[in-house]
Amino acid sequence: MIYEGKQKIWSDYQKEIPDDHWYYVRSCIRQNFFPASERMFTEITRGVLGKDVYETPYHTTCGGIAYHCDTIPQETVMTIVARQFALMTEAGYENYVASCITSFGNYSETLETWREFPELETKIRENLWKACRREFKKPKYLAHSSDLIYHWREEIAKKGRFRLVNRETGEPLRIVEHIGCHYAKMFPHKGVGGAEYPYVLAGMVESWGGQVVDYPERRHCCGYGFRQYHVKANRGYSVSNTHKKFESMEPFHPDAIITNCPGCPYFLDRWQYVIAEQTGKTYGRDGFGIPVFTYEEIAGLVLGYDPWDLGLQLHQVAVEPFLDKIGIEYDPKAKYLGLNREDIMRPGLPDSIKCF
Amino acid sequence: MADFGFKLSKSSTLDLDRTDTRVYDILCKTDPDIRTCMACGSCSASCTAAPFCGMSMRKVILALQRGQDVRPMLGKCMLCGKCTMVCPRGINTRHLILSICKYYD
Amino acid sequence: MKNIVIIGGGVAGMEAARQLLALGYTPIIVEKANALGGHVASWYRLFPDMTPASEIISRLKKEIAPANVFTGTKVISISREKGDYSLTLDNGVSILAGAVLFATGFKVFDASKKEEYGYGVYDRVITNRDLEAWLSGGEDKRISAPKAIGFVHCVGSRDLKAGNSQCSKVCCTTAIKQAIEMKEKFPKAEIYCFYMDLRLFGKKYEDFYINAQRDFGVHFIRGRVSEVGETIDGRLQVKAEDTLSGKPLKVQVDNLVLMSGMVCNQSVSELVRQARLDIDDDGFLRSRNNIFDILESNRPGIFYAGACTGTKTVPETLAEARAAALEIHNYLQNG
Amino acid sequence: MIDRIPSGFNPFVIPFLVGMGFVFAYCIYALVKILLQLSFEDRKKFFLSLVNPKTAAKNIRDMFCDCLFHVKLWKRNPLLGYMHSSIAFGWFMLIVLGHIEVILFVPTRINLFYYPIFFNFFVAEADQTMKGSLLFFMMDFFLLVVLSGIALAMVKRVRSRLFGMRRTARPSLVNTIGLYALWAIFPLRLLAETFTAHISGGSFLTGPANWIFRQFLGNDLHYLPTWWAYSIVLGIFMCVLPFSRYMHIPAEMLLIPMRNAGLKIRNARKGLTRVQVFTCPNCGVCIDACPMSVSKENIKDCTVYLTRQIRRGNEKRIAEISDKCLLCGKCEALCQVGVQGPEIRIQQRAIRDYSIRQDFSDIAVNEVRKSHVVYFSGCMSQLVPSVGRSVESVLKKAGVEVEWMDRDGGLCCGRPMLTAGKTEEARSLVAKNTEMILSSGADTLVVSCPICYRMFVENYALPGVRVVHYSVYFDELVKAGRLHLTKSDLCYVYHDPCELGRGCGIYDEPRRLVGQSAAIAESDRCRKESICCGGSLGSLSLTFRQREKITRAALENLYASKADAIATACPLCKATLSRFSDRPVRDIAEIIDLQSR
Repeated sequence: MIYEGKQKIWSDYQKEIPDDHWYYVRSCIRQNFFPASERMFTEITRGVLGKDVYETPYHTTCGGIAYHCDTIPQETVMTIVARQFALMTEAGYENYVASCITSFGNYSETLETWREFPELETKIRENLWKACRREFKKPKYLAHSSDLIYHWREEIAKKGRFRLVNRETGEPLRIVEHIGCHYAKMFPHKGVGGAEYPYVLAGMVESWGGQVVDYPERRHCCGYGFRQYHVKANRGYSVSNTHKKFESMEPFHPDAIITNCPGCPYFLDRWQYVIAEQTGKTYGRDGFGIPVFTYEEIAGLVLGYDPWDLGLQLHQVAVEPFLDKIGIEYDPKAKYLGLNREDIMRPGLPDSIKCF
Repeated sequence: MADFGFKLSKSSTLDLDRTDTRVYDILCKTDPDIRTCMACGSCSASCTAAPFCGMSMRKVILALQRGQDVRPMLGKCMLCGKCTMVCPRGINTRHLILSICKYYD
Repeated sequence: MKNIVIIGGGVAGMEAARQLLALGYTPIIVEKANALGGHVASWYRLFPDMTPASEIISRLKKEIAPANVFTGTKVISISREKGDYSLTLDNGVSILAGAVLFATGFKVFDASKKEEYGYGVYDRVITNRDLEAWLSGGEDKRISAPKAIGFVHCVGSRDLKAGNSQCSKVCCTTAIKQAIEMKEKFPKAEIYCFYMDLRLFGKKYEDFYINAQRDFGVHFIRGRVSEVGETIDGRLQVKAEDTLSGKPLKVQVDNLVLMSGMVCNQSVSELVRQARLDIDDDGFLRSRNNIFDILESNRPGIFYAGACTGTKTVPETLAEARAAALEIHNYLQNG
Repeated sequence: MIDRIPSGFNPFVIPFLVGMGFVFAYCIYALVKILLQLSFEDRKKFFLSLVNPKTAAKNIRDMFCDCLFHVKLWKRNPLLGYMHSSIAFGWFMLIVLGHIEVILFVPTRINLFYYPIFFNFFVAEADQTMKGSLLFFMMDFFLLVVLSGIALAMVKRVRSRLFGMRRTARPSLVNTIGLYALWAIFPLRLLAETFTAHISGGSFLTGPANWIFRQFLGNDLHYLPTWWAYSIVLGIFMCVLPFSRYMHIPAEMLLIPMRNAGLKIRNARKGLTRVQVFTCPNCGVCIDACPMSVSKENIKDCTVYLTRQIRRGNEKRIAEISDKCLLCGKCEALCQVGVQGPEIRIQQRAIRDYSIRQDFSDIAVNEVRKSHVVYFSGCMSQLVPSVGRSVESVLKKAGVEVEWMDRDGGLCCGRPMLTAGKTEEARSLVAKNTEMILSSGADTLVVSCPICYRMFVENYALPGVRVVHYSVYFDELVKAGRLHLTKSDLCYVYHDPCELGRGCGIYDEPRRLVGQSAAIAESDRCRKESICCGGSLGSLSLTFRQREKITRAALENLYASKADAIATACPLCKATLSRFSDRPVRDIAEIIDLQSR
């Protein structure tokens, strides 16, 4: 690997990210999968970094899942997107940040489509007006929330209590970065670092002391693929793709995986259990899996938040070995206590993969 | 094992590092012209047995290079020799078929 | 006698100079590099007879000794002055020329633009040009006893996304040549050529191909490489579709050679603008007619030879250079 | 005549006796073994044929004509014929005359079977009689005949072309020993009989020679060593005989009745195959006959080397030789003793083990429309579509209603399978085609491809269906006045397809058809001796380049006729010849179609 070669490519794919005043839209599914992540985003940006990040309860889905499942046409999606933009315009913001990669891709696709076909934009404006009497301005800057964390990564590192370093050996932890497909594969110049060697998560890992693992199947989809998962008959295909990634990263012995997409961490995490059940194989050391985190969770850990407050008890793959490596203190007994310190019940533990 | 109602499917990717090419390697020695196949498909197009079993000498050669099963295709070959007649590279495909039938296991 | 300026001291420029000398002119060659020879000088051997490139270059150099040669020199301006052209060189010399020959050649496609192939990112991804340098006896730490080598045809050629839709003509045969050369050096190595079409149009090229297949056992896989990844031991995992079996395919190689194509030489675009020459859709200089007046530009007195008008093989370039010399001669005679 | 040695014995006969005993023992053993190897039916057939007066008479005639007089060789080249028959018949007569001498002069010694051989040693001439002189004259005469044959054989070793042979087989070590022993027998016999001529009597050869020798060596000739030498070379010859090509002498005597009994080759190594292997005299006629011998590299793949390698048990070479052969049948057609090279090779191919086998039993067959006449064009015709179209057109002109059963492709006839040694698979195809043909209710099956035609004739049982090659059928149509031919200005030379000519004996009808529609010329080697086009499916392993040389040789032979165009009656021949031909190659069907109304 020639690091300078990558740096050269990264320098070609930079995007402008304003430092403040963002209109934030959430993901449909992240709050169910890893509920603390979006909470951490607002916590870090507003609380820790003191930024103006605005959100409104009136925003809806961007329509991306339905769009990628072929259940609604693009025109409908674009009208939904137009409404989101109208909410931003009404709130007086110009910088739009989405929590979801598919939403980010969806917004990018919509804006690019309008750029290529202005008559479509006119039509969508009409649609929106007819549907809900709203008008919008296109966002001046469009970002994914990981772009913002990337943008403030050094500040987070400065304020952080921990680094992604093995406490015992002092060696940087080996982190696989997994980028959601819709982040930059469609429009490489919309993502930090481009599509081939994205830098958005790699930059975070590097700033926080870890080492990025580059393995042959790094570009491959996590396996979610919308239709592939949503239709039960296709789930074998979904898990097979995930399996392919793990087989490819296995020789590198990564300590963790960091992701920036709603679906990826979920499937990379949960499918490890399914793969263990079906093949008897686990990819971490001593029968554990490889823990999978969202970038907000990693940022939270670096900043010293309590793992259970970050919602890490909702992970299938045990996160404790990773916490131990860094030296993050946690109370094992508190893992399944709610915010009110009451027991939230314990999941059944599988035999195929080691969990706590 | 838990039943999820779906299973890991076998990868359809041809992994050339894990391909069993033993038969092909033998053929490269017994019928070295096999290497000169350029996959033009004349053999398949003229094949008398093709309508009965999907026989295609082009596919057979490729399948041997990729370590895939060739048995079903060869099961209806009539050795009529038309493939050899038409091969632009002069490969003795008929002998090749007999060699494959001999060395395949 | 009027001056003739040849811009470019590659094989086209040199061969044209040789012919002009034979016709009784003393042409002036302006070459921006410090030595004559152009791209061919950096090549080891030429297909299909494995002729050493150095033989061609040294022979041409010897025979054009009487010509005026400026190396390490660029033409910085060109303008029409009555029937002639006034050229200024960056060393301060200015020349009034009766005829100007553009033998400005091509540029090798920058393989790092195909990010997915990882040139400049993965240690052992090299280009055809790197391999020629190594074959010529150069050092290259990236090549050491490879067990498997991949060749990717059409890198930056026939690729709209790379901005070049033209075929570079020479890469297929070059890949076969280099595959044979590597097989000669490493007989046990498996060699995979990934191609879209094999374009072996020239005399003996097809024999060359059969030779590579039968005698050297080079594997030809019809499918364009989609992506390359680096394995933990620094080898390269290459993915492509095996289009003949309709299945995805992967293989690990120790070296991946990218057959970088020929693209137009944009470093002369300023000169082209000043001379008001037409540019073709592919960025190469536009001939007045692609069949009959291939060596003539849209401006009187300005002629073309070699790869400045499109991708060409060495013998094609030499033939054009000879013809261009004659065209210039006729032009000046009838002038 | 008096018995010179009272005991009737001298130790010098021992080498001869040993050799003789060995040969007899070996032949008896081999005979019993071979007879046991035959199937019960074949054995029964063989023994019955021996007592059938007609075959018995044929056996005797063949033995005289083939073994002693070498009639076929005489036809091929008189010098070669004389050489072989002089040795064989001369030697035979020496033995017969020797026995007559013993019966006439010393009848009590007839039980000592070395007496006729060494008669002149054991018997002294008491008085001269007319009868004795005549016998002595005949003995010397036949000795001279044999010696002349031996002399020719020696010349042939260095100048085989004088005998019409371009190439001969390279002798193996044991053959060389046998050869030199054979060459030595008769000069030594002459010497021995010369040395005893003043005692035992002699004639025009031995008498004067005896006189000359005595001028040098005096009266007391030390004749015993010459008789020892004579006996020893006889002994050596007979001891090496079972292991050398000279085994053909006894083996041919078994092969002739077996052939006349109608036995077929059924095993790769045993029974009739073994007899034929023993019968091969290594004469090498098959080398010149073989179309492959245009390339030096293929010479060692001719039948003579196949029999040799089978005797040696060299499996690798047996396989190579068997696979290369085009099965054109020319070696068999020209073989002096009737070794069936192609059949033996097919049997070698049939003993291979294949891990993938073909089975056609589950193929759904096409319905063939009911018709009196059904036409089968064969696979190859798909690559040479003009043949099928012309056949159909000619039949239409003659008013024959025909159903073309494989117009849109059909099954292979099975012959390529059969000749590749895959007998079972071939049978499976035969069954399918039989089903289709019989379902049509046809009474005539017209076939245009000679390969298919031979298969239908030899391997199909189609009750009530006449299988006919289109050339024969067209010839009949012309004769019946249903087809009218006009002559073109072209001159054709007809190339005999192997399978049609040598394979099925059809030589005249195609020529008649061509002759009626154009001028016809003959090539040097035609009919039985025609050269394979090189495209034959018989060969499994010949490469395209090797085949090209054969095709070019076949074309050269045809060009020599100076004809404008080449006619043939096989789609494969047409495709193969036209690949390299400098003049048009047409199938007879095309010619007839052009020249008929």
